[in-house]
Amino acid sequence: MLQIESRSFAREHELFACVQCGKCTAGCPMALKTKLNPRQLIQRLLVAGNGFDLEGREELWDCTTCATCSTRCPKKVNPMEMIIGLRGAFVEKGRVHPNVKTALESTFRQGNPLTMPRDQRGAWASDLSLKPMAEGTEYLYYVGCTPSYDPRVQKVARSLVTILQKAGVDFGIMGNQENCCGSEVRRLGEAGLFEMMSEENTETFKGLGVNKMFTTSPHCFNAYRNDYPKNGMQVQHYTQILAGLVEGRKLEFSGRLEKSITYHDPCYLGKHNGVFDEPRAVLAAIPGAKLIEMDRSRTKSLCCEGGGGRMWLEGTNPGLRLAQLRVKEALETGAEVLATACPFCLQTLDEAVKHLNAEDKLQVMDVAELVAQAL
Amino acid sequence: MTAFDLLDTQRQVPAALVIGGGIAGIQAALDIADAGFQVYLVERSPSIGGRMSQLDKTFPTLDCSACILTPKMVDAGRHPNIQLLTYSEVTQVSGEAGRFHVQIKKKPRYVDVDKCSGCGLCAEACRLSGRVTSDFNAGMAKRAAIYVPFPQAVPLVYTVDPEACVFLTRGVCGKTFKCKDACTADAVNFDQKEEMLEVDVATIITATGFDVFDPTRRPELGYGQYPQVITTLEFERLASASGPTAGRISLNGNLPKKVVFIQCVGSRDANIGVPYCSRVCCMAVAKQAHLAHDRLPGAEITVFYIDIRAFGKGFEEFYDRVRAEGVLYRRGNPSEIIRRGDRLLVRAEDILLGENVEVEADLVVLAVGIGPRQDAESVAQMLHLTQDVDGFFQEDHPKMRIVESGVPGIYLAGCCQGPKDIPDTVSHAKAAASAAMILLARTEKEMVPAHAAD
Amino acid sequence: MAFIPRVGVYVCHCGINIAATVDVKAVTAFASRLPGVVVSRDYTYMCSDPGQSLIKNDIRDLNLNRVVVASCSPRMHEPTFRAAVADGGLNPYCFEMANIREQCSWVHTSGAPTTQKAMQLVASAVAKATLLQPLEQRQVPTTPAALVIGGGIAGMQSALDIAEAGFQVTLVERSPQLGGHVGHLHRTFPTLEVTDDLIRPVIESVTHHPRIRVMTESEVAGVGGYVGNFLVGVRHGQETVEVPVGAIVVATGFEIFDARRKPELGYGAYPEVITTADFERLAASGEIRVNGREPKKVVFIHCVGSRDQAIGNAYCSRICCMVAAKQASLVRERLPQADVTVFFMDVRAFGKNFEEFYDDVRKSGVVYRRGNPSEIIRRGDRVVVRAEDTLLGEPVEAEADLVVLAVGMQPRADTGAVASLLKLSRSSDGFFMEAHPKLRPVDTAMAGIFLAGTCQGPKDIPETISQARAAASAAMIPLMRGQVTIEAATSFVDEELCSGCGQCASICTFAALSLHPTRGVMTVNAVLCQGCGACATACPSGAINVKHFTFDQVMAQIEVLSDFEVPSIPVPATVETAQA
Amino acid sequence: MKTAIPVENGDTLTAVRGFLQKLLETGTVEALFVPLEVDGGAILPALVTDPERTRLANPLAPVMPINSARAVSALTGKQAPARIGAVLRPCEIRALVELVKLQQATLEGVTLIGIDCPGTFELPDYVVKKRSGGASLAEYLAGAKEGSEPGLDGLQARPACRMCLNPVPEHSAIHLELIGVDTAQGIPVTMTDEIATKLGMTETRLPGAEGRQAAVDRLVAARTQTREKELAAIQAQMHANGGLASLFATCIRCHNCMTACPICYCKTCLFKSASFDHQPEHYLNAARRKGAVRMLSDAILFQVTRMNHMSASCVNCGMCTSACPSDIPVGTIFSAIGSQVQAAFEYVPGRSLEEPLPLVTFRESEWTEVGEAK
Repeated sequence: MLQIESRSFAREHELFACVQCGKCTAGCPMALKTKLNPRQLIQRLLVAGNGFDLEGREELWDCTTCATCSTRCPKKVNPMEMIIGLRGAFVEKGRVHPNVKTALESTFRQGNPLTMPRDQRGAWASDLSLKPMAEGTEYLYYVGCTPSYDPRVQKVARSLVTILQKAGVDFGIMGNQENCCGSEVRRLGEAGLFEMMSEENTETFKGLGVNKMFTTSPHCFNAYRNDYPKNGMQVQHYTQILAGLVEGRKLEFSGRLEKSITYHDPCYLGKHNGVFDEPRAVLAAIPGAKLIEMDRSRTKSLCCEGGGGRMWLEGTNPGLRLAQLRVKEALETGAEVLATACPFCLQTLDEAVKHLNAEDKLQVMDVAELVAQAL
Repeated sequence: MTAFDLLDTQRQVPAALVIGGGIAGIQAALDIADAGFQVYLVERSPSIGGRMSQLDKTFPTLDCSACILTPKMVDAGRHPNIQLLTYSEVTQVSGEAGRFHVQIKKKPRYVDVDKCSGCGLCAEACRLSGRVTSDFNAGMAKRAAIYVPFPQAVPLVYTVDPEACVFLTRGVCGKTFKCKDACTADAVNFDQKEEMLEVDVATIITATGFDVFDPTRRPELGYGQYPQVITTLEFERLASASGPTAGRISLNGNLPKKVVFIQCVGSRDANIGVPYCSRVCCMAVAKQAHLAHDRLPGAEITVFYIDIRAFGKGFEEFYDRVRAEGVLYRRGNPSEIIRRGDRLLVRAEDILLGENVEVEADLVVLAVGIGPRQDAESVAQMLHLTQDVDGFFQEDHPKMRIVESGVPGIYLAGCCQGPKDIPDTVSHAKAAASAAMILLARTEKEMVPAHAAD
Repeated sequence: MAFIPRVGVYVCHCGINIAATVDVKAVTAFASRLPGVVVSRDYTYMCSDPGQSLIKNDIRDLNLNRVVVASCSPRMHEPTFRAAVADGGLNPYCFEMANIREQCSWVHTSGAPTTQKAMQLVASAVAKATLLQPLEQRQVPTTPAALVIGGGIAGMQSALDIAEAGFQVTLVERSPQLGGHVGHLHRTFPTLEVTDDLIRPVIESVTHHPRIRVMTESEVAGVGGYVGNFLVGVRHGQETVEVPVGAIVVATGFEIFDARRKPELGYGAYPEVITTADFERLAASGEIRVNGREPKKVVFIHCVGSRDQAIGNAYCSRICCMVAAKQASLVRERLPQADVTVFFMDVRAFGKNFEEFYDDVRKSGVVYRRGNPSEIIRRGDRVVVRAEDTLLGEPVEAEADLVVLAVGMQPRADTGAVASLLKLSRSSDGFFMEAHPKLRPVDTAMAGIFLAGTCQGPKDIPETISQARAAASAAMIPLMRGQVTIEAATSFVDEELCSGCGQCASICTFAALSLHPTRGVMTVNAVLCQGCGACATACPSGAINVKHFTFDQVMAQIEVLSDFEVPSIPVPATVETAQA
Repeated sequence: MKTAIPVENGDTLTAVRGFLQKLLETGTVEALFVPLEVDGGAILPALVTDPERTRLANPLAPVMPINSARAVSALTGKQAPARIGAVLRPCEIRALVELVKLQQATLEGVTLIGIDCPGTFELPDYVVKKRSGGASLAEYLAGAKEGSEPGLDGLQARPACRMCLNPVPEHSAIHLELIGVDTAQGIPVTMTDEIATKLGMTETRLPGAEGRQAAVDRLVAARTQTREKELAAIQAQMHANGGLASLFATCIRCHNCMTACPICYCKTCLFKSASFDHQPEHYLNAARRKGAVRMLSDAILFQVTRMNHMSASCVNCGMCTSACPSDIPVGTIFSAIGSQVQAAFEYVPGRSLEEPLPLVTFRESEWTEVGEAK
């Protein structure tokens, strides 16, 4: 038994506004391969009286929080938040997958969900002599957990640093002082821990005099922009910074990149935050680069399955990977490079390319890496 | 009304102004004129007729829209008590109920309406013949820079499109004007200037109509991206015998085999600011699904919907009939349209099955909703009308005073007050005419003693 | 002196509309050789002023007595040319039109057969023209008063508009008071205004209006006359008064569906099951109680007596969705602890602010479940609504202390009687039928009689008011004009041929034909006759003809076009074989 | 009430005459329409007011000089001038019902006296046989008792009778039974109680009544077969080369069929009106167009128009066939067409006064397969 008070839950999430049109489920990438059906779940909650048993609803953990459902909804219902809320009931009872438990514990203790030591967080930049963030520095570069620890994604952070330095952007980093943003914690349903981290981080930023920041990951970007209490701080994704540089002609390309590129919109950048044009503008500015669009792009971009805590969970139908579908779509365009701008996307798509033995045809690259190559 | 039935010229009668020459404006004008009052019917475009003239058939009787509308247009055009002011706009209104003073701008047609007989030689001769996009055909056909919007136009007089005409945009059009040379009536006149007209009226009826929803505001439905995705308005032109395909429902010459209709595009969608129901789309789709079934033998026709609002007289029966013909209704609002190979896939949940479905389509028709006119705000300012939250003109009371605008003497007719189907529009327009006629009758009474004293 | 036709034929090019596919010159030359034709001319635009002058001059100079114009459909320009002919000094009915555009040039490709067809059409028109007779149109003055039947919101609104415009109105209501169904409502959707506040001022204005005569407890007993001059008998008790009026507005309203006709829903059997009409009274009483208790579980059921072919009501009643939504929201407001569930098939929230209201009702906590309940059974001290939740694909049994059936509208039981009294027709749903479902929603086939409100079909209050005012507008037109024009091309009876069988009267939509009480033949009321010609086709003896379309005139036209009356005699078999 | 007319010495006809006389004598009717037999065999439909004259009456003679519905129409018009009794055959009653609906006759004040009709013969044949001492009534009635097809010294009944499915009258206030009963013993009669009281007749059951229905069924069954065969043959001819035109190839446009038809009620037929007085040029022009034109013209148009006007009401009495000098099976052709029209509108002519004539009613949903089906 995993009983919740469905009446108050439905009211809190405004589920009564639902008109049962099915747009959420129809757009849901996971509904294709698992039992997840947000529309029906809402109806079940509405008709349950005051008690609803979540027992056996493992499909709740399939949600990638890609936000297709909430953007499509004509009645301003947010099924994604409903699912996150329902996960909370599992977390409260400690009824979660061991991997999730580990990730949550690691975040609490080490400031990252990757079970990496807190005092190694700034190590990636030890050779770069970057300025520590302090009062008066224009931007905080919030690196994020994966770019800090993951060797593949570290390359993205390093590329970005190269670009920004070349363009003369004034920024600082927090090194070991940097703490996880809590985005995944929140989406795994651990609202309490997220609350704590949010308060802690906000305090730290205040202490360092941060007015503007940018992030490597759209997930961190989204957390600071939308999940944290509004505090007047300007939050951007790095592609927005780069687009600003391109527009202001502050970025000089000395090289060329004679490659056809197709761009994959990360959910947290695109659907969540409407950042569609900036990454494309940056890619288009690279001399020699030829942009090809996949059919499913922008608001229709197919989720890579990396969000919503899914980096720690297999889901109920691990046999079929959305990232692989996505790579196939990219291959169909004939592009040589599948570009993206999200550490999670980078990882899942990279793995999918390997799984499909397509390394010789398609290369998965971050926008920052591509730009850095052409400087 | 016949030609022998002319008005008693001795009678001094007050006048009404009707703004908008769609079916609402035409009906209101006809009622008032038939009762013996003068009417100025002002229409912005070159012809009266409005949205109804673009439709192929009307639900639920499948009457040909042009066949039932054209006689009304002709009646309005030749009515001795109606002064048609097409290609004209109201620019200023002052005064109050019983005595409004109105300024009307007559835009230059560059064609002398008294000389033009509508023969079409000019359009044939025009350098841009077949190269200018036809708004009337929802952008699906081409015309010349000198044009009549459609063959049944009233008045049947040509107009030079100032946005397209080579002479008007560039200052020269070869050595001689092709259109001018072709005209045997010497009607083309590029020296025409804008004219201002001032009239006094006792009452004003606003019948400015609606704009259809722009579906690119829901980009996931692929309108503008996939040529196979069209709107219901475009479908009307495709289905129309006088349309760009002469009634063949075809795309690039191919007859679609799988047609999907999607309802509530730009209606009942609070997320993009159109929370209201557009009232006509369910039946428009039912009618179009029937036409598709009729004209595309063997085609699979699917309609995706949330609720079927078949509420009017004979509507439910028509909906029953369309289903019985084999049109498949599936409950579910599609979330997106994607391309797979050369086919489109409409992705939806069939809610009644509780399953996600991907329905192949070679024609997708989006049932676009009805919205206020783009310039509703400026019209509202000019007439001191209020707008409701959705942008339509606000009636004085939602139940009891649905044609009164809140400004005494100014009445609302048709879709400018909110979405309506044709019979509801006609009723509303006649109701506005009734209200206006009461005021006109009173005004006339007040006029009589003044003249008796002369 | 014998009449010798002198026909002028005028063939129009219509720019290139006709001339591009028809050899106009050839048609003109052909026409000049037709019997009776004195002159034949062509012109680019016959409807233009110079074109019309050609005709006028010829009438004067060549002494023409019949004119044929070969151009477009008569719909547009017949009045133009009739006026021109009249200007030239001829009776306007001495004119005939050959439609060589819509019926020829627009529908055929260029070539000899198209020109030949145009010639045939012209010859046909000439054949008719030589037989045309002059006719006179008449004007009849109208009685400046109106009758409104029904004292509900529709009737009152119509009466008020007509009276406000300055005409006398007699308002006939069968019951002792005005107000109709709306008078029994508690609040209205979507604004939740108290209905009494809306309707009371209207009743006041009607009752005290100097030009409105209210006759309650009265009924229309008989109607005679025609548009502009009806004579209506109104019965009040034993007495019948005669009311002369120029126009009649029918606003007789509707009846509520009797939920007992769906016995499986238990209305009448279970006190817990009530209708939306009952609910209005319950809500107005101030307390929502069933069996002395406040209900904890309330269920609404849509489409009771609507969209139900099983009981013969295929149509949607248009208002029940919103009535149920309004009542559900009232329950939420008054009984915040109660569960409210609505069973529906489609929620038809189509009016202004309806969808928004429906959104609010759901947000207030009302649960909408899609499914049309099949039956209601008793279980203990509650009833159980058995349905399928089609959104879940599961059968459900919803317990309830109170079930409200959203009952539909249906035509009044006496609709048939009123229809035969006023000669109105009814549509398949049983309501009165309008003249055209799209463009003439308040007119009937009877000139001068108009429909307002729910007697024509289900409507909500604003739609009813809209239509009531529309009917008022239509009714005012003949009153304001002060006269009506009588169609000249009416039917007439040849009493020598008429056997008085009455077939013509059976099919006449306008009630223009009746059996002469002594002569045993049919007679035509020329004021009522609209010249449609249905009677002429029904008469086996050919005793009825329509002026301007007489048997001989039409036969003359047909004979030119076709030889159907001449059976073919086979040519010798050898030739036939050769042809085959 | 079920009662019976007693028959003495097996003389059925005299018993019937006595009954008719009583109708007049008791004032049940003021005048009686009934066929009289004169000149040794000629049958003369007549209106009788003198009770004595009923001694000439012979409603049992198996001939039908006219369809008497026309006569009743003439006698009643829009309002009957007196209480009239009319002795009629089933097909005459059905035709009369149609004429009432066409406002050409009324049943107000009319007492219908219906007699079973086992079948009739062509008038000239009957008169010849009768005058030569043949045509025995007893034999005819004996055949009726068996429910077998009647014969007249080797002659067959009229084609229409051999196809008749309605040998028993409806709508009659007084009904005399002949089929399946032994009329030599007595004639079973059904009548209203009111008339029975006036006539002083009481409830009577004759022996052997149980055999009646079987006899009627037998007769109808045999005729159904004949009818189907005959109609099929006509249909085949109509759809063969030449079609309707060849069926009417021998028509001499004498209009006899129209004159004999009880339903053709027009004062003056359209085809005899000025509208069909064509100018001489008309014929020449037509001939020029077609190469040749049939004279007299308009024969087919006449037949088709008549079909159009009355096939819905055709009661299959076959008077037209009997009247045709060219031996065209007019009645069978009209039956073939009429049965289809009547089936299409679910209309049975003569069945009910309440059933409206199909061509003067309009229901939007009817006959969609012919009109705009979509």
